[in-house]
Amino acid sequence: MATIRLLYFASLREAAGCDAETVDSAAPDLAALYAETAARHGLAWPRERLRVAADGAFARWSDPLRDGGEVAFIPPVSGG
Amino acid sequence: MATIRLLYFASLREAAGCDAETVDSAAPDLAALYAETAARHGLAWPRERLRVAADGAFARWSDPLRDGGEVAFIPPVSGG
Amino acid sequence: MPDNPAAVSVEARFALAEVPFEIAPLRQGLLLAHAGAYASFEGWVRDHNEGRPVRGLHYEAYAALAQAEGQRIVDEAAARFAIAGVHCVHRTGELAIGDLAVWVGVSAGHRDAAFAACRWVIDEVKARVPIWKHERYADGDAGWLHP
Amino acid sequence: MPDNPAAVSVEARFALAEVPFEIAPLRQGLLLAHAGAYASFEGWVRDHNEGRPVRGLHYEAYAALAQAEGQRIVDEAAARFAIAGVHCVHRTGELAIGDLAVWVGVSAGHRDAAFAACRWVIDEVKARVPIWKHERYADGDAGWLHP
Repeated sequence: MATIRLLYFASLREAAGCDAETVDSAAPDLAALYAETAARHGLAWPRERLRVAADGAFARWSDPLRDGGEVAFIPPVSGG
Repeated sequence: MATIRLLYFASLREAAGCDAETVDSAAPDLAALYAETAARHGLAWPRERLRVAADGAFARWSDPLRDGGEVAFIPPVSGG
Repeated sequence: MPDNPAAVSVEARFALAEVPFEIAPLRQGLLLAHAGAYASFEGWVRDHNEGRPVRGLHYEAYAALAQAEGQRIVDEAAARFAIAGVHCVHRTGELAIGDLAVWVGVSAGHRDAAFAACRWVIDEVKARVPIWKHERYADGDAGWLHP
Repeated sequence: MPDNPAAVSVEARFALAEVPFEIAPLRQGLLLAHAGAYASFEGWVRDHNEGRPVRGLHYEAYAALAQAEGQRIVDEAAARFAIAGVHCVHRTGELAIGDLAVWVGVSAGHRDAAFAACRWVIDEVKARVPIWKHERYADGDAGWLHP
């Protein structure tokens, strides 16, 4: 079981109804963590359209959770 | 016979020793006018490396002389 | 092996700005005696987007990651292109029509590298940096852009 | 048939400047509400050219023809590219190291056209406008550049 700080941005933040939350998860990797999170909040984004960041750097969906870590699901960006 | 105001720029000006002069010429076209001018001043530029302008616009070497006109031989440019 | 052996000495900076910023001093910082060429790009807030009249917008950033990824982009540009300096600043927060949203400035010995690096940086920033645009339309509608 | 149907309303200006000029007000003139992208190029006097230390230079122009040909170039850019405005200024006379020699600014709806037009204008200006550079080198030598 890992304790994770989840960050939400843009439309994901609006869909989740918060900009951050702390969750406990037994998910084996970030992909499974997103599946749990999407189910809990009813997030519509398929994982394939998102990127994931862990502890302030882009990460792979297959990366394991780090207890005490910070994770963000990144919807398509629109800066510039 | 046409009276022509000849303008010289950059290294052509230095080679001619003046920035402008008025000449009378019976040359049938601008190419012949350049040949006369190059011979008179000992200009080293082959005509193929130059462009020619008449009355403030680029012209063709085959254009005839206009009495009272202004002609410039244009060495390769180096602005920018 | 980077294309640019002088990359170690290239000034490469990326920054987020929560309030309007001045380009002039940033450009001045790129004006180096050995650099003969400077190319810049600016993105401004337009009064329309894909045919819809826009009243204003704001940019939200994942600031820590945006800063890190933006810096990675300018560092990559310094290694890829024969440039002397590269600097990019991206606004966050509330912007009005005509406000500057993003600026990229690149100095180089020659114009080929200056143009290429400038174009590459803005393309990468738009593709990779976690910043999101929220537009408000004249008809009262509003929404996040997620291309 | 021009690519840009709005070309008739594009601001297209070319000027020679005998003394240093300010970019800021010129850029401001290109900042139009419907233009989201701005690309610019600046050519500065470098402290070297092809390996030789340069002390300074001057630009000589055939002013009447340079003005006419420069204006023709920006008018062509306005017809070729989907841009909102294009402006180019080229210095003449005596310049020191670090001085601005030429500036091109282009505003457009999108960055593709802004970059493409900016690059095209500086390339055409360098190839077609009757301006000549005379460089003075640190070793006392000097000469005209005729590429």
